[in-house]
Amino acid sequence: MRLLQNRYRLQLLNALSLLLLLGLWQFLAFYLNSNTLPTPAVVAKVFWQETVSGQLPYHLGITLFRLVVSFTIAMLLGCALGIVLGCNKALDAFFDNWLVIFLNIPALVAIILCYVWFGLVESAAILAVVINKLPNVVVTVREGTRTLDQDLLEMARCYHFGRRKTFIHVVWPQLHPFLMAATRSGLALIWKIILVVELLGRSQGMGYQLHLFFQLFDVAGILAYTLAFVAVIQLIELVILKPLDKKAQRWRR
Amino acid sequence: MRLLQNRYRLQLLNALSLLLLLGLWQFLAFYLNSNTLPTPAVVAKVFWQETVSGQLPYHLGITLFRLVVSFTIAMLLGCALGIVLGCNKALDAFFDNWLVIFLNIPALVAIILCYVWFGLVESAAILAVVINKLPNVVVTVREGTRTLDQDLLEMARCYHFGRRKTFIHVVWPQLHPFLMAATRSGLALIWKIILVVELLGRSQGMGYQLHLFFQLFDVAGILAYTLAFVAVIQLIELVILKPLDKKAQRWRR
Amino acid sequence: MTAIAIDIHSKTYSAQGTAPAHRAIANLKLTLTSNEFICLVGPSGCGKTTLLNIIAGLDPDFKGDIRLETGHKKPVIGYVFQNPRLLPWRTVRENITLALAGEHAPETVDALLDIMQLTQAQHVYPERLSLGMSRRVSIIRAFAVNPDILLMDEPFVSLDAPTARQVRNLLLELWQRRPHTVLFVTHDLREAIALADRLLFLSPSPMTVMGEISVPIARAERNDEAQVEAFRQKLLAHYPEIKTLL
Amino acid sequence: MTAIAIDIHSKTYSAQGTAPAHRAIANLKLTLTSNEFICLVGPSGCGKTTLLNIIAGLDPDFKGDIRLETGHKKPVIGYVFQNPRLLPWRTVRENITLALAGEHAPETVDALLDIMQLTQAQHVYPERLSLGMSRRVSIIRAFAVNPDILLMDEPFVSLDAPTARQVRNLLLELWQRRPHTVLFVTHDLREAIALADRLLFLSPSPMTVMGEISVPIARAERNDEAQVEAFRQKLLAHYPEIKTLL
Amino acid sequence: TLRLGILAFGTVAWEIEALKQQKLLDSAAFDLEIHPVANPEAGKIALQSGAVDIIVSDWIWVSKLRASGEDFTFYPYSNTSGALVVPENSPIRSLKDLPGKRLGLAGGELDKNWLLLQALGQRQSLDLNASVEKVFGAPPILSQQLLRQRLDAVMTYWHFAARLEAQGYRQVLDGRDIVKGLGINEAVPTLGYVFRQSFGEQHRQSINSFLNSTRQVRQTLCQSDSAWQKIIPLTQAEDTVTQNKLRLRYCDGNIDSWGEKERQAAGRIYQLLKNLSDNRLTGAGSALQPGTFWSTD
Ligand SMILES: Nc1ncnc2c1ncn2[C@@H]1O[C@H](COP(=O)(O)OP(=O)(O)OP(=O)(O)O)[C@@H](O)[C@H]1O
Ligand SMILES: Nc1ncnc2c1ncn2[C@@H]1O[C@H](COP(=O)(O)OP(=O)(O)OP(=O)(O)O)[C@@H](O)[C@H]1O
Ligand SMILES: [Mg+2]
Ligand SMILES: [Mg+2]
Repeated sequence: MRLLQNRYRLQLLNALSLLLLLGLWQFLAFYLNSNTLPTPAVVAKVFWQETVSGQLPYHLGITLFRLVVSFTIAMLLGCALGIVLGCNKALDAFFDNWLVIFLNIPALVAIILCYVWFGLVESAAILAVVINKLPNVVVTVREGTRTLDQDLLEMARCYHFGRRKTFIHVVWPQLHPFLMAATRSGLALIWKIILVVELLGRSQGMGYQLHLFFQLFDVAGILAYTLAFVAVIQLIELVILKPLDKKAQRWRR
Repeated sequence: MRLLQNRYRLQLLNALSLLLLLGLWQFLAFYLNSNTLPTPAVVAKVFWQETVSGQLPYHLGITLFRLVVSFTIAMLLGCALGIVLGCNKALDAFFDNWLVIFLNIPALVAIILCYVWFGLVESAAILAVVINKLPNVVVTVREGTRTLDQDLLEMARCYHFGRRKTFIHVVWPQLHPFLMAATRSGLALIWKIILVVELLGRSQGMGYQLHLFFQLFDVAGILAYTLAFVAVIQLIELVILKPLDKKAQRWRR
Repeated sequence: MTAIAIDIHSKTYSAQGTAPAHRAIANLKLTLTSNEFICLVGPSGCGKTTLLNIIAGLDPDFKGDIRLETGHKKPVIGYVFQNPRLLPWRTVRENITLALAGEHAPETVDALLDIMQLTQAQHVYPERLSLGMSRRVSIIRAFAVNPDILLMDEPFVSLDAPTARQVRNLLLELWQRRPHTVLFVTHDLREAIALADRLLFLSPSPMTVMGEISVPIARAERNDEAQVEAFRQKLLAHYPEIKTLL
Repeated sequence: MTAIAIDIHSKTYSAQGTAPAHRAIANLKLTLTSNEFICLVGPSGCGKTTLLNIIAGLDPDFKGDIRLETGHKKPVIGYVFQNPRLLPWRTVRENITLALAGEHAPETVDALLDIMQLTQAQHVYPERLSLGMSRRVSIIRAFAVNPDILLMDEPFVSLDAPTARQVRNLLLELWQRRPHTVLFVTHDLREAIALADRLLFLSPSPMTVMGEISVPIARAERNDEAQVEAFRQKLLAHYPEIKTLL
Repeated sequence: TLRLGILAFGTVAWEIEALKQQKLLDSAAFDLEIHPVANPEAGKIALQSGAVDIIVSDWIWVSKLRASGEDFTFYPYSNTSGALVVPENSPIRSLKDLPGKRLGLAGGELDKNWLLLQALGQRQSLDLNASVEKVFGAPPILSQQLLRQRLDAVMTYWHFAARLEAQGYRQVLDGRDIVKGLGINEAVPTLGYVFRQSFGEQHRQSINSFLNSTRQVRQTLCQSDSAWQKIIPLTQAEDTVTQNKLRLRYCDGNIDSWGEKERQAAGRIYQLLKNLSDNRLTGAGSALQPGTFWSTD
């Protein structure tokens, strides 16, 4: 009973917060009364028009495709590298410099070089995103790997768990919070990067479209597209990340 | 003795990796022989010229100043918010939406709106960076807070540690790896963002300068500035982060 | 000067996922007079740790009432947890002094470290200690705060016989020098008899008091193994209701 | 069918920060014949856990040599760690079955869970267990792998007397049914006498063997408290060199 | 085929659309493949990566690249240039009124108009670089800031300037005025088609034919209202005032003559910019590189 009520309360709070944000926005827009901050209603209208015209779904779809591909590659590679570096001091010493350098190469530089070398093709765009995102994942996962519980690893060794079992049952659950952090901030980072990537070398996608709006200073358009993206991420959050979180945390008292 | 040798070995590896990277670069540049990838020597020359002319130190200094200010604000605020959200389910439910939204507002949008509302001034630039970075820190620290050891917190409560002591001696050390991850990827993120911020509305700084180079497609200039920045970050890494890491990890067996 | 009145109607751990709800304590009524030394004996998993947590105020989620009647406002509690619960990133000494409020005499800590043979290890991080050493640190921490209520959850396991003896004597000495209420969980009946004013025998979950026996041996004679053994044999023979626990 | 030849010249934990280097074991020579049951008794912090870790192959950083002479290639080791070391994100049953290589009979696990009174808790996550319950899980895990070498680091603390008795009997039964070498660390001399073929008394750090005594009581008579007590008294009286340990 | 990288709503796009509307593409001596790009830099990347053959850019950049060994070449497309825009009632009437004012500048400190403006200032013994409060920024933000009266004037690209004009803002002077002020009377192109010389030589026929068609279609767009009506959606302007202003400025930029005189004028401007920017804009080349300009014959 109480638990149920509790859950309802949390959901209520969740809905409330959205409402409050909308209210704030409406108030601000009303108060400023400038085309630099259109009201929610105006944005919703633009959103609707763009959706009906098929423009928004088209560009959103393309950007999401790029996001999914590059996110997957970056996470898989990043986890592998992060774990290896976290476990092996020699490799870590060797690649630490590279990591810092790649971490701090401006998005712009990586993108330009990728495009110029590999041509304005889809794979170059995705590679550019991966290069930007990968070092972040590596750094986070490496940090996580360094905190692994030695007692449990010893136990696994003693009982001959082997690599696969050790990874799945001992290492992975401990890395979970770090992976969650990397995922959440990673989606956001990729989204920031992908916009620049599309801006500089693709003829479709949200970044391309947002730039057009920016040239015309069409804030309503920008916000409508932003909202669409945020909604998708919110959906991912609700359908994938939250349940994952819940499942991974259910052992906690 | 063995430990010492070990340390030398690691440092050697470290130096080796830099050399290898340089070699790779030289080889690639030589092989491609295109003005899109100048050789290290050319970049070094540009670096030297820009340093002597005072341009590079000037712009680098300004960007670093912005970086430090916005990083400090974002980390402090982010930690506070992250810890609060990680501890308090109701607040978390309330602000979760906001977090997802702010996390996924494109850098561009935040920057434009900041500039438009607050004018092309320094504080607007810094605010824009903070808005972009803050949600990342919050998400990471929140993840860390959720994994806090309940046994130790109970111990602290039982012995009346009080808020301050609990925070310093029980919570902080457990958050350390998450903070390190947030710091490392945070510096990189801010660097990515600040470039856009400076590009869109500042009259000095690395972003402004890189944009000039970019318009002229002067890759050597871009790389020279990038290297300068990477060197600074590497210095921060060596002088601040590594020692911090070491100090925070020295209790591990 | 602390009397404790415990009246727990029920303590239930709520269901979670596949795990069913678990009623750990049911109708547990208990009064501890000031400065009493109580030993709790009960089967593994019956709810002893749960009870100590409730008394320490760490677990407010139960039905019932705990009253701590102290002279001054807030009783100081020393709790030797079942696991040492040391901060791994603080040295042994820091772990102890952190528990002490503000001002404290370093000599007391020094003396305790000395008795527990940890003077050498005082600036070492807990990861470098053996389990028995960690336990000793956790005992020092509880003693050092000068508690009004001392909760000890199987404190002397992992200690070798001579050390355990020594710590037992130290505990009694401290208790006699500055009286306070002690709740002591143990599975070792001999230890319980050697220490307690009163033995409480607890039933398996949901836990409740099955039997209550005062130890009639004078404090001075507690060190005599023979007397303790004799009383133990008597217990084993004459109390059918607690037979299953012994 | 596993004999163990231990010859540790020295085991030193290296210095780190303020903590000095610590020589934990020095010149420890020891031969265990096949299927021997050995109890290790020594002061807290002397190096017992260190020794077990070395034998289990978890700590290769020592000077000396450990030879495990087994019929087949790699001896299976069951290790009851001093702390339960359960995976908190796996249920009780998963924690046990994970240690079993590939195919295993669920009935064995069922039977062990039943004896340890954990059938009810088998699908629960370890955070919901009491410490004694966790320890029992860790014991089941070690028994379930059918070890050639069984290392037990104070396995029965936190168990109530009846349960401990039961588990002790189970251990002996398993040992007699399928002989294997057992190294058993305990601080309880009575327990040691009731279980061991041979008692090893260990010195404080750096650890070395101080005394070695075979227990002359027939296996059938080990359950007789009086006999055990008698032998214990004899030990206390007649072995001055190990006096300090008892 | 010619692969053309153009801004989605740029003036080249207007012309291509007009070509389509007038069904001139089917009969043309060239095949066109359009690649929309989001901004000029994206165009440069596309050209260098080989994704497109032709983009629109400026000749200084071409000369700079030629100096570094590339073989890009340039054919003029438009004379339109940026302009200095102020609010209607602003006290700023000429260069002399600028010192002490907050001036928004698109394109950064190496922007050609800004460099030339400084040269013009020097002739009137004004050190604009020191006396003006410069605010560099992205053009859309600058326009916005001017609208919100956070800037006193902006020096911006022509289409942003035209949109501001349509909202009642006043153009003080434009790029051509500045060049004239510096004593160069010839109209020098600002933008043009850029492609590899080797590519041009291989496809001389189709390129020349393409250049021809677009020149003609521009005439139609400027002369025929019906042709103009058809491409209005591409102007991205809602109101006729803005549309007309854009058309006016667009047609103003028409290239009337492109001969030796103009090329020499370009050479002079190049030297000017080279000195003004301290070589930064022009790169290593000591003079305008030969072959920078594509000759149709
Ligand atoms: N956090 C929890 N959530 C759910 N059930 C719990 C939790 N903690 C303990 N329990 C259950 O409550 C009962 C009592 O646990 P408790 O730890 O108090 O036992 P105990 O008497 O201290 O046992 P031991 O002697 O083994 O330490 C056990 O059956 C256990 O499974
Ligand atoms: N990781 C480590 N680093 C440094 N020193 C250690 C480490 N582990 C143990 N020691 C030291 O080695 C000695 C032996 O430790 P060990 O854990 O083997 O003792 P033990 O005999 O198992 O004691 P107990 O009965 O208390 O568990 C102790 O003095 C301890 O301080
Ligand atoms: Mg307990
Ligand atoms: Mg030990």
